[in-house]
Amino acid sequence: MNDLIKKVTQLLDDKTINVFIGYGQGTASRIRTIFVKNSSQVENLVYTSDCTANLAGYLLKHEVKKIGKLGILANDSALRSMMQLASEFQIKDGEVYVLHAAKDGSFTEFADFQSIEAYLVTIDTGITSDEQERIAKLEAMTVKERWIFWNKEFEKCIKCYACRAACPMCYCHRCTTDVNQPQWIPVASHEQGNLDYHLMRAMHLAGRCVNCGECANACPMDIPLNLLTYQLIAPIRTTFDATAGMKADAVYALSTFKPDDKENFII
Amino acid sequence: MQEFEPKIVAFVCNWCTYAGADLTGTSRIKYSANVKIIRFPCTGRIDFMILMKAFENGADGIIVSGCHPNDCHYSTGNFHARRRWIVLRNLLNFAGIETDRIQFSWVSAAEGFKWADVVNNTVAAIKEIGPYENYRKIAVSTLFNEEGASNE
Amino acid sequence: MKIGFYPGCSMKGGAREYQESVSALARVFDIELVEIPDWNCCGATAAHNLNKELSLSLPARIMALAEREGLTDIVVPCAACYNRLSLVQHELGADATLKSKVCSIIDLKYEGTTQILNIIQFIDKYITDKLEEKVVKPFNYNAACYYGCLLVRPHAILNFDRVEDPQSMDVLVTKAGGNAIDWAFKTECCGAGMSVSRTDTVARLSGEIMKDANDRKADFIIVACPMCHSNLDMRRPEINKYLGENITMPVLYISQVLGLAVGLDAKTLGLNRHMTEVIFPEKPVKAAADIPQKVVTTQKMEA
Amino acid sequence: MSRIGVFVCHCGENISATVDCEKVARISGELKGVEFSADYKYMCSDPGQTMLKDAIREHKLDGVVVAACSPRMHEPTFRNACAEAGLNPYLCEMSNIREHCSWVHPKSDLTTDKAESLVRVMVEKVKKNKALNSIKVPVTRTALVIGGGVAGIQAALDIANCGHKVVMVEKLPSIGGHMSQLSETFPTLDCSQCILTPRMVEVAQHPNITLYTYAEVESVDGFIGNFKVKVRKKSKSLDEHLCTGCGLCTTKCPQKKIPNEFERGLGFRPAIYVPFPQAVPNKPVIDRENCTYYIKGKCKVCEIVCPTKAIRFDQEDEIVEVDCGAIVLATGFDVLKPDFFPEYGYGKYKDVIDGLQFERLASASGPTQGMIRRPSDGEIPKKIVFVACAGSRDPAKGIEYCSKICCMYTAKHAMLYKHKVHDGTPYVFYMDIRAGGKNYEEFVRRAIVEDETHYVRGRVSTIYEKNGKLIVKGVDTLMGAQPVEIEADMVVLATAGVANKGSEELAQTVHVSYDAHKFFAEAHPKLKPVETNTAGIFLAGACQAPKDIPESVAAASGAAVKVAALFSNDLLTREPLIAVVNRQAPPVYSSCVGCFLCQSVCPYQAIEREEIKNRNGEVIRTLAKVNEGLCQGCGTCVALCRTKAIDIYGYSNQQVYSEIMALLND
Repeated sequence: MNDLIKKVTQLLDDKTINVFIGYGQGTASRIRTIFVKNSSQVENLVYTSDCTANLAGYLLKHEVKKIGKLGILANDSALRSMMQLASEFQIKDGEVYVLHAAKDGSFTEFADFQSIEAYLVTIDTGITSDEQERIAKLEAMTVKERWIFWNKEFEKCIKCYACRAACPMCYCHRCTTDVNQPQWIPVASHEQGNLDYHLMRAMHLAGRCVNCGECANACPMDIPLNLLTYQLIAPIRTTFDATAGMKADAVYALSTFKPDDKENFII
Repeated sequence: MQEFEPKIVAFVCNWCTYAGADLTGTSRIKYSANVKIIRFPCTGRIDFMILMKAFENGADGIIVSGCHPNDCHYSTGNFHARRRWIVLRNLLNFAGIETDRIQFSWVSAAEGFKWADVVNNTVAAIKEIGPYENYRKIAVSTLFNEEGASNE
Repeated sequence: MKIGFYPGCSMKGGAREYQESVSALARVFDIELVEIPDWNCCGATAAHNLNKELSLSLPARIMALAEREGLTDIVVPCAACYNRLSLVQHELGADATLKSKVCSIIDLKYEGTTQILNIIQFIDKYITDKLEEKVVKPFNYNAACYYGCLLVRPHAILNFDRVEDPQSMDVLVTKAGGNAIDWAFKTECCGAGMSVSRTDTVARLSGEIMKDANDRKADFIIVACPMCHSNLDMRRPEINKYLGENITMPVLYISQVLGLAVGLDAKTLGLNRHMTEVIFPEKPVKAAADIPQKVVTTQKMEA
Repeated sequence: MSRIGVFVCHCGENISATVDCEKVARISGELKGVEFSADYKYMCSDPGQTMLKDAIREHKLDGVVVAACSPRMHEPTFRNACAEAGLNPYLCEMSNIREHCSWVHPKSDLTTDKAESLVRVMVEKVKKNKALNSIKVPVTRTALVIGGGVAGIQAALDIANCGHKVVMVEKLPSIGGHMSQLSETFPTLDCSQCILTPRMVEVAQHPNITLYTYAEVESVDGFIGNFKVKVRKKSKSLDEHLCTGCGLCTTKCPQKKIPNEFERGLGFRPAIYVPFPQAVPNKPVIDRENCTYYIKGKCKVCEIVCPTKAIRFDQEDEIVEVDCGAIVLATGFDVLKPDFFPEYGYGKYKDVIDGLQFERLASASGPTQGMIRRPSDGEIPKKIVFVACAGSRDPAKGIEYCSKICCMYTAKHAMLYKHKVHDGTPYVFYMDIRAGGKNYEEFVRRAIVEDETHYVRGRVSTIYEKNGKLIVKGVDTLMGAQPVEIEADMVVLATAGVANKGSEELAQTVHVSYDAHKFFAEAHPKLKPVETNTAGIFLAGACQAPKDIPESVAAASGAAVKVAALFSNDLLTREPLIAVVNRQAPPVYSSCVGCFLCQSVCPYQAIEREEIKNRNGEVIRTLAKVNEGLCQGCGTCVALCRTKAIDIYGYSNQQVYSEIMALLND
């Protein structure tokens, strides 16, 4: 922890960065994201086992970007998000100072994307066994049962778009939900619009989602949104041999193809 | 009681399947009138949202068809489309949408007979499955009146 | 270092010297060969003509037993056994349904994770690096390396060496101080399984092989398969009768050649067990000019 | 409020037999936004079109739907008619009520209902149609021809003779390609050099052709009509203007034992050399890798003997920029490398050679002055074996395709051999004889009958040397799969034709696609054989697939016509049905977020990066932009774009959405 404070103080003092995105103490026992702009604020930084949020999403927020050079405390998910963002030309190598927070509480500096890529191949990028179980349970249902399950979930949706705001990959300036000519997605939060919205989001994240779980964490109605995109990770990996957020110059799985891609439903 | 006449919309590419359907016509092969075609330049142009809009607006079935692999007029549009369909079918199925109502096919400009078969088989299959009440219901917000609890 | 060892039937019978030499060689390089407990016949040349499931289950059981012992590599010196084990591993790897069926037949868990090594692969993986420093008595002879059919084919599955003109044994012989000659019958058929039933066919096929090696002034034929060995060695009287000659050239296993080079004695290597007596010609018996030189570099055609 | 006109065609009885056309017209007339509707016997006839034009003028129509046959048939007809009446042609759509309705359904209310809804769909679509103008792209009337073999030469001359400028780039020191290496050509047996060299000279002397030899294409930017190409002229270590081509330097060069590439290693050349006597240009280059001066720092014999002081040891590569409107790829092919055939001892035995080497042996200007002598000892081979399909049609070697030219040249080789070695015996091992072509089969017959070539149908398993002979072991499948052994003096392998070395890199530089075997891919295998998927880039010759000389020349002329057609106007006109990335006023600029996932889906490399800068010149946004010259309008990018920032004219999101609504909500 002292290392972190010392390092960030130094970075801010020698103007390597103008702001450092890290974790701080929120109200009650909650952890929140803080933006440390000078050394006097450095003491607000905390790092505990509760600090699991993927902070990479903030890198593209206009309000953060305009402060100047960014530094970030990145966990594994954040690193993957950054690689995916880099492959989509949203961040450049060397643009962001990256301090990696390992699961054991140690901090490592990553000088460039190459070293992040080298690290990422060593970690487990899969979803948790709990999530696997929930997906398997859903998959075991009949289509009609799943339909009922999801409708019940989507019925709760209040279209607050917290999921969209929390997702590091939802960085579009104008989301399809905001397009009204034509109005692809009904604005009101009733079942049809909710289904459209969530399936649209899942489809847009297919092959890009790094399974950080921020969408589900952010949902005030506790909709297990992450399962929609998580379920697609396995087929994309097995069918297309692609995993999101592993390489800064990766080609998006749905932007490419193999002439012999396998399917069994086209006649 | 009147027989159920499904509404089926076909999204096809201009160069292969549309031309193939033209050949079905010039060959005077008969098929069911339930299917109506919307023309696209390429299967690569067919946005997945279009399929969802079709179900919402009362389609009971959908046919998506284009050039066989390696025959795309634009050389690779159908390959990209195929990848998207693989993912989309996975997602829709997982979300509880009945993917057996969507028939994907490759029909070339020479396959007039195949087009008639695809249409007739799809119509027969959808007649078997019945109208897509479930999807239509959410469009009018009358869900869960009779289905009971979910399996959560 | 513990490595699984599958002897197969030959090595317990007609090719005892092959096992003796492999074991002796392994000892020199501090490698412990662990014979797979309760191993069974690989099915070899007969089973796959009779019963598909049997032909899959026999090798699968061997590999399953190795897996159970925690062995990651198995060395299979017999080329026929090596071929069967590799092919079955490939076939079951490609078909999950078949795999589970075979698992239920053998009543053992089979994953297909062990690496199957033929004798040359084994030497390459564990010995080659240290070979040259251990050579005390260079094998200073002209050697015709004979690969036979099962070691390199089918290439698409075994993916070992060049299928039409293999080189791996030649390289080993060279490292042992020998002169691997260029000859034409490296992968021709020796008659293999007809060793007992059609000795006339064996005499003809093996005869052509012997003749070419002899014409090209080889001192030894080097093999890596007990069947090749028995045909070339044991059927020598028939071969000589067919050729109308008296070729006395001995046939050695590659493990024996390396064993000799690292200073093991003839008895340890089982040289006394050969039918055709192993006599070492006095060197040099031939002028260098007589020996067909191996052209290592390919002809330069174009810049 | 729209003012749409609906015109329902009876097509004689083709439509009206099963569809109530009058009713369709009547019902359509009641649709919102439809100002006028009518039905007519033959809409495509003159009176039909006149009716359409009159109605447009009279009712001030701002959209037209013609319900008739397939748009693939008459869309251009009716769009032209609209244009003639002053309506933008892209405001006209067709409902296909013939092929997709009247012809495939029986006469019934349902069929008429379907026709009505097909019209309704198009009415709703037309409401969202936009007036579009054809795209005009300026054209630079210079063609770049890459490769100076017979295909490149033909294309260059054809284009130049149309009055257009041509820049030809050849990688080697001389043009001529593989054809200049050939001895005689099938099926006429005329001398290759005799027919080719005049054309090579013509290229060099043509006022419209600029020739860069010993040069390679470094980069290609731009698009059809407007390519910007960088060409690297490798240093020849020579002032070409001063050099008279006297050749003194080449005779005095102390390095004499460099394997001659032109002779395929069967002869030698010095370090300063002209590749062959008839080379164009006939001026030497210094091969720096083998030149004593460049290796050891001293020698300079050539500089000393040169009467015009033309040698330039310090000359550097030069980059030339070429502006051109079209590119013709004519980079030719190569043959398989020796290490492919360990079983044939190719590369191991000196007397196992490939077809091109045999060409040099048979050539009057070759290393043996046209005598067939074997490389090992110069003896005349009395028994020679030709192996066809050496590598070709062999999935195990990774070459599934037929190399096409080998059957013919193998027959030619056998003939040439027999003509030169009367008491010799030629054998040919073959799989099938593929002699499709004018006078080709007759030619092969002559080789078999008149020149007594022994054709053995079967493959060769192995070749080895024994007692100074090459033992060729094969099988004769027509004689009951009998093993055959031939003791030959020489073996010629008809090695597979493969893509030229570096073709993959060149394809990536030029931005064209290539197939699994690295041959360049045509836009359509039948109907666009000389076009590539990249507009303005064409293919000539064997860079596309193995081809013989007549085919290469025909393809080259075809490519030349395409170039000439492109150059026939100052402006290139294209259909405007292309994708477009939206642009909005600052500070929004566009809903494009610049993720560029669209870039790799585009089959035409039509998506570019546009940088939006602020007043200080700093880049504030990078947006996708569609190159109008390259986009072909497939719309694959449109479906991928998450923000709907890309749309496509003619099949826009609004149009498609309206169509679905209209189709399903009746």
